[in-house]
Amino acid sequence: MEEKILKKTDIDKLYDELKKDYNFYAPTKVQGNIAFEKISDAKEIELDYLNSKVPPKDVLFPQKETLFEYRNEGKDVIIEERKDLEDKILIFGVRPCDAYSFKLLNDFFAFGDFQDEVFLKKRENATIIGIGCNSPRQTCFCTSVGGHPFQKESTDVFLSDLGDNYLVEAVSDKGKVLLKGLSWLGDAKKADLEKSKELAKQAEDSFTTKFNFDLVTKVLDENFEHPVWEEISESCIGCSSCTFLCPTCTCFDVIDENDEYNNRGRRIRVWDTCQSCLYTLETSGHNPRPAKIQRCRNRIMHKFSYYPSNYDCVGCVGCGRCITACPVNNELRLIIDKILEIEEGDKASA
Amino acid sequence: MGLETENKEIEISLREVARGLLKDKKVDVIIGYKKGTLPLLSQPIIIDSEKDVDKLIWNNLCYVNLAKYLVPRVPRFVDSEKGNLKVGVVSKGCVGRALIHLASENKIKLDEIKIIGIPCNGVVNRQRIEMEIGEKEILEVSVSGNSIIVKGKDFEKEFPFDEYMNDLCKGCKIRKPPLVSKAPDLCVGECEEYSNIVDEFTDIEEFDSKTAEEKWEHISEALSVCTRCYACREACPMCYCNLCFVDQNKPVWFGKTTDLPDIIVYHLIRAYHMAGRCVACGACSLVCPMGIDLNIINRKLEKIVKERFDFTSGLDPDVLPPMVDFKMEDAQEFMLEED
Amino acid sequence: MTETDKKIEITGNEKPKIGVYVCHCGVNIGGVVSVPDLVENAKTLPDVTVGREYKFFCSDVGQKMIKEDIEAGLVNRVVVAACSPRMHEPTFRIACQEAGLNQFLFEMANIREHSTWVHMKEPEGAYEVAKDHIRLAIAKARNLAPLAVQKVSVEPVSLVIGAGITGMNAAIDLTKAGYKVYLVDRSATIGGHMAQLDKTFPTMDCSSCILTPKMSEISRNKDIELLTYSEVTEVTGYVGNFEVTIKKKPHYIDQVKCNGCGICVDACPITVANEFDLGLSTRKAIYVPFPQAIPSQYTIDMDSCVECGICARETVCEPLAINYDDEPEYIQVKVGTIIVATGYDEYDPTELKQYGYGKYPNVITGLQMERLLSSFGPVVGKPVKPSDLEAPHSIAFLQCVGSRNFREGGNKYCSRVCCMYATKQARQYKEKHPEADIYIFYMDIRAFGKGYEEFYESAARDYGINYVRGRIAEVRENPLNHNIIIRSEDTLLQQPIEVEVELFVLSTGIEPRADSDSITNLLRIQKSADGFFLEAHPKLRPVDTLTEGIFIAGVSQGPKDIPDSVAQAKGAAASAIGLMAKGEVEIEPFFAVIHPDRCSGCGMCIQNCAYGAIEYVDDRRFGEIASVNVALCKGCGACSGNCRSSAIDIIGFSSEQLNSMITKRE
Amino acid sequence: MTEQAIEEKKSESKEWEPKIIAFLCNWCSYAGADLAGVSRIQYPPNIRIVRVPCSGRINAYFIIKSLTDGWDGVLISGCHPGDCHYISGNLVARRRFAIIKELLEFFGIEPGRVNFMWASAAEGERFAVLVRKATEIVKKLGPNKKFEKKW
Repeated sequence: MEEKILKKTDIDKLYDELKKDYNFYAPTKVQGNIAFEKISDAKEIELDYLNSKVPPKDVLFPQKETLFEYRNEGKDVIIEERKDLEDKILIFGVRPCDAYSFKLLNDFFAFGDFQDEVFLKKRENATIIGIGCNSPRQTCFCTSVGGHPFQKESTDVFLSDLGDNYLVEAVSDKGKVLLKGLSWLGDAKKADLEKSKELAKQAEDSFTTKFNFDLVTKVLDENFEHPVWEEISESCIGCSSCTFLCPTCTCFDVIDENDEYNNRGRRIRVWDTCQSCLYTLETSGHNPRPAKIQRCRNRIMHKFSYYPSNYDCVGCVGCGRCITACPVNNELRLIIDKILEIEEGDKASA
Repeated sequence: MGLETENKEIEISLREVARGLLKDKKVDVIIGYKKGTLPLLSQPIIIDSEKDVDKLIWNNLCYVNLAKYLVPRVPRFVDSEKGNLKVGVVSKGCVGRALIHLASENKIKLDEIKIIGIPCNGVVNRQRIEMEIGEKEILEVSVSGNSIIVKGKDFEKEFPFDEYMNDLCKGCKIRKPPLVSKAPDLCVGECEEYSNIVDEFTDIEEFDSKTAEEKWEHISEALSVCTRCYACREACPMCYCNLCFVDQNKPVWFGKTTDLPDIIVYHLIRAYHMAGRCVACGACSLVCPMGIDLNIINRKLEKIVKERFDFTSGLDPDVLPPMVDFKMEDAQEFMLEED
Repeated sequence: MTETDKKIEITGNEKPKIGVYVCHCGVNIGGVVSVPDLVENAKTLPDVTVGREYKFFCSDVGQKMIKEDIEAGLVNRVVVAACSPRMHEPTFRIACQEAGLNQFLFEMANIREHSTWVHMKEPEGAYEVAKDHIRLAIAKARNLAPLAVQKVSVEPVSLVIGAGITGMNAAIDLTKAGYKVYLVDRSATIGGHMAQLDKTFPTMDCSSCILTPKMSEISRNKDIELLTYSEVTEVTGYVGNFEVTIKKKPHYIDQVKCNGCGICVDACPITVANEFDLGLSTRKAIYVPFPQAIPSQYTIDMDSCVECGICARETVCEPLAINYDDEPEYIQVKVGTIIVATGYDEYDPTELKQYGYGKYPNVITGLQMERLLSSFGPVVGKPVKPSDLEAPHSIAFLQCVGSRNFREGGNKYCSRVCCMYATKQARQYKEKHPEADIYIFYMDIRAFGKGYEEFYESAARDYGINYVRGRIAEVRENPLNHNIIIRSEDTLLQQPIEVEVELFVLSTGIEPRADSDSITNLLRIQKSADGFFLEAHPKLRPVDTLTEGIFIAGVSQGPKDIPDSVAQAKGAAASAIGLMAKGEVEIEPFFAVIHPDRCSGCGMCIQNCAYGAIEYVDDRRFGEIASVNVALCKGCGACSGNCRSSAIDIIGFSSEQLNSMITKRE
Repeated sequence: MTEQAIEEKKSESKEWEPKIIAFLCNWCSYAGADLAGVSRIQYPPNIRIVRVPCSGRINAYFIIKSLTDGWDGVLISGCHPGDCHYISGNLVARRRFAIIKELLEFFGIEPGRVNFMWASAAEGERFAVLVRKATEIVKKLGPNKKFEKKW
């Protein structure tokens, strides 16, 4: 059987076994916030969490990442590629929305001719163990963007919290191989599967936020220029918390750091954000998105219009982080409502 | 009197003042707060007609420093024909101070605004409450008597307001916007004339007494989670530079990464830039998505400028801020001298 | 080949080719560190195309080496590692210019003053410092950009502060060359200290006989605007264009109405000590400083006047010239050059209690003796003992009072005039009283001027003046007759000596003006350790200051006698004339510049600028931002030091240049 | 002894010497340093001098950049108050220095890492004395590692 049972008390056993082969990342408390960190003790794992503050995307696409290093030797520059890309990574306890974000990230980093080797290598070597959401938050809306609190896409193994135990399901071939190695796991009973389904149903029904994203995309495509954008961007202070905590935002800046003292340097990338005025500033001094209105619009358009047209899926996983993070409460649900009001207004006038 | 009733009374008189201002065309628009969609938040709102006045609220969740929306002005504050509109700003003490200080930096013209004074009783330290509740969803927050009551799906918790107030509010001496003697028409609502603000810095003195290593450790740990999203900068009414020093590339002064030294340098220099300018609104901490508490740095700045230059920011637009002023007899005990 | 043909076009964008020239400076540098090693090390650094060493790069041959490299296209940035740029920066800049390279593509590494001279005993450390300074200079050189020299016109007017013998001579020389002069003195008359002197050494010509013709020449000279009883209160601007505010203090007497009858002086009931005679005589509250004073104007000394109103009566002052409510007047003038000749104060020996000055009546200072000897002094040239106004039969002089004193209370330097004036005064007295016993107690007799040694020789030989080498051990007063009993050791005879004299003259030295700070603050010039004004270079630029267009002369620069003061006056005048004759002066184009796209208009720089050189402008693209008025900017950088956005920068010390130096730690 | 051991021994016996960057104003302190040179007053070879027009030119960025770039100490010297060639450059600078100094200490940077002093063009001796003192202070603190980036 593909379905297994993991006793909650056996988590440390699982960890001890897997840490031998993997860099084991799990949700853990860092300065009061849940974050995905490489842990050194099973006790650090906090599986009973709502969701992490910073999404687990930073395991594969960290905020600051060295792409390569270089050394000056005489007049030559010697490039040193990264050696740690072959390391096997395990990301444990990822929420379905965040797990799904890895697909979206992959879409981006493998798009067209530009294959981002650093990300793709790491993704290839990463195994993701997802965990279903028994009680989604009021700010969650994954069901509206094609997700589900028990969606297994992009995970290799999927856990359901049944109370004392986890139901463990292998999702991918990678997952199957992993589970095969854990022969000590008990087999799941039918009741366990039923219970899991029950929980999934309960969770799905608990969603309070629902909207039709097809319609959103359509309205956006038709209303690039619309007074509503002014309204939407009005209270935004451009703090970019929404983009920094977003599991699907991929923008980065590339910087060379030179260590003249030691005759070496490195090329690094750090997260960037379209909410910053400088993001689109061109060398000439021209800035195509000089005001908040364009920048706020870009974030919404990118997620709900450009992503669908480029990758054929919504660029949002419905995790609700941007909703809770916005310090001025200019949150996505309100923005979507305002956008949909355009459509209703059009209908009414028609 | 409990906070609840106090806030209600403030709210009623705020609406009354706002209504009057709009009715008498004393202002064109008013920026204030409205109820948020999340239990621990409020939302800035701009209204321009009397009918919207009842959307204005006042409670202990009104964090945002509204001065931010005037530098630069949001589009609704500028009329294509009339130019700059007269803006009424719902102001607690620190918002009023920010507006007045910004006037001294030529970023705001005081005759283009009206300060609607609110006697603020402090805002809730939302990050601290969130952290304390931990991995449970907060669904409802109310302030009653002297406590903050936080409710969720299967829990209810009470926090004493005095303790769970934002740290900067705790010792706040300027709860109402300051009156500016030269601009008597500037303020309506509850404002106050301040002179010779006395402040004690026992909290900072305690930190100051630590060893360099202890301080470094404390600061490093507190800042280590910084993601450099610059939300603190964007929320700060004083951070209006066209080009922040962290974004400069000719020359590149400092690293842009999340390596600890780079993070610390960012916060160190931002603090330096706030000397004599910080109005202690705490917006930087309250907006931090990682919940970093920058208040201690802001308090230190207050202490430095108060003790060295006897300056309190945002009280009088005509008093030169310490960084552009000097006195022959300024203290220089830190200069190296021969033994 | 013409100048334009030779010009090497540098836009600042081409790849830098840096030439590094390390100077041995004889053994000053080469004797401490290995110059060849420094050159080799420099050559390994990026963009360095040429590295050379030479004994003296400042010499013609050295300069030629640099020029040849420039002309051959080998280098487009020059770094000379040698002495302080304050010494030879101009030299090398001109050399670059002559070879066709913009002079601002030059940078100097100071490896002499800042390395080999201060780390002589640690050659290893000195080498490291020199190596680093060269690397830092190369880093800056890489970021240098060609600049155009700014030329400003020079107002053909000069301000001379102080109208003693130095200031007067400078003023006369300036007018001889055709320039207008404002001659300012804070006292009511010109003439300075020299007017108080009787005769001058070694020629024994009478001071007044040589001074008063000069004074009247000044008053007659139409090109000199004489501003006595006036003080300079503010100086702004820069070389060629100083704006000077002068305060004319009130005389309380309408000088137009006053007919100079002098009845008021007789009528005035207030009598005070006469400072011109150093308290040896009295004057009234309404007075003329001395009979030959120029201008001959009456002044009421308001500190002493009680406004009794007697002098204002028509019976006393017929033209009704008295005005107690007289107010100071401020005038503003624009001048191209300034000469400072503010002179000195006599050392006050009161603090040297052991000599009894101020305690025993018959102890006086050298300048007081001068007044006693003066034919228009308080005793018409017949010195007397203050105790009984009788002519003394014996006089002792003590040298080096307040000079050459390394202990507390005194000055370390030699005042350079006391040996000679004591000798002169002794001779003068001896001429009239050949019977008198005269002793001069000295450490060394310094008679270095033309005719001085002969003068001193003759004093001892022909006049029988007793020169006693030795410091005085004890001075006390004979209570019976106020005579002064002096105990000393004659170190030549190696025996103790005790003499009783009737007058004891302390040969007091020269001190900087007690309020000379007001001048340094006003003019932004410096003082040297002794408190006298600092010259730009002790040997080569003795009358220049570090502020271009301002010169110093006379005793304000350091103790000197009349011939030396006059020589300096002429030197300073010639330097000022040199600047004005050209009509324009080149100034370094090191100004503040604004990057308008970075400026957010916070106005901090406007407040920080001491010169009001920054103002708001409404920029079409960037709104209200700061703008620099280059004519007023001095390039100090107080603005840039505060700019959060690095929106304001200083050419020549730009953020990028300084940053590039900071990053070149190793 | 192996060659490596000899090498180690050598480096042990050689005392660590700090490298201090010194920003000197052109009119007073740079001239004062020149005077120290002319007078042959000896001070330890630990400072590297950068000439700036005035202490007012010194932006806090220079100070902190020097620290992040690994200089063991920063020394800043200007004209005495009242003597500034540019009237008030050193006075506006003094306020900036006071604030940056307090903040650096607040952030846990050792108090002696950054030193400020006044020295006039006539004070070659004072310049040397204070450089000696600053060098001693920094030497006692040891290498500046706090801002060192992990590579």
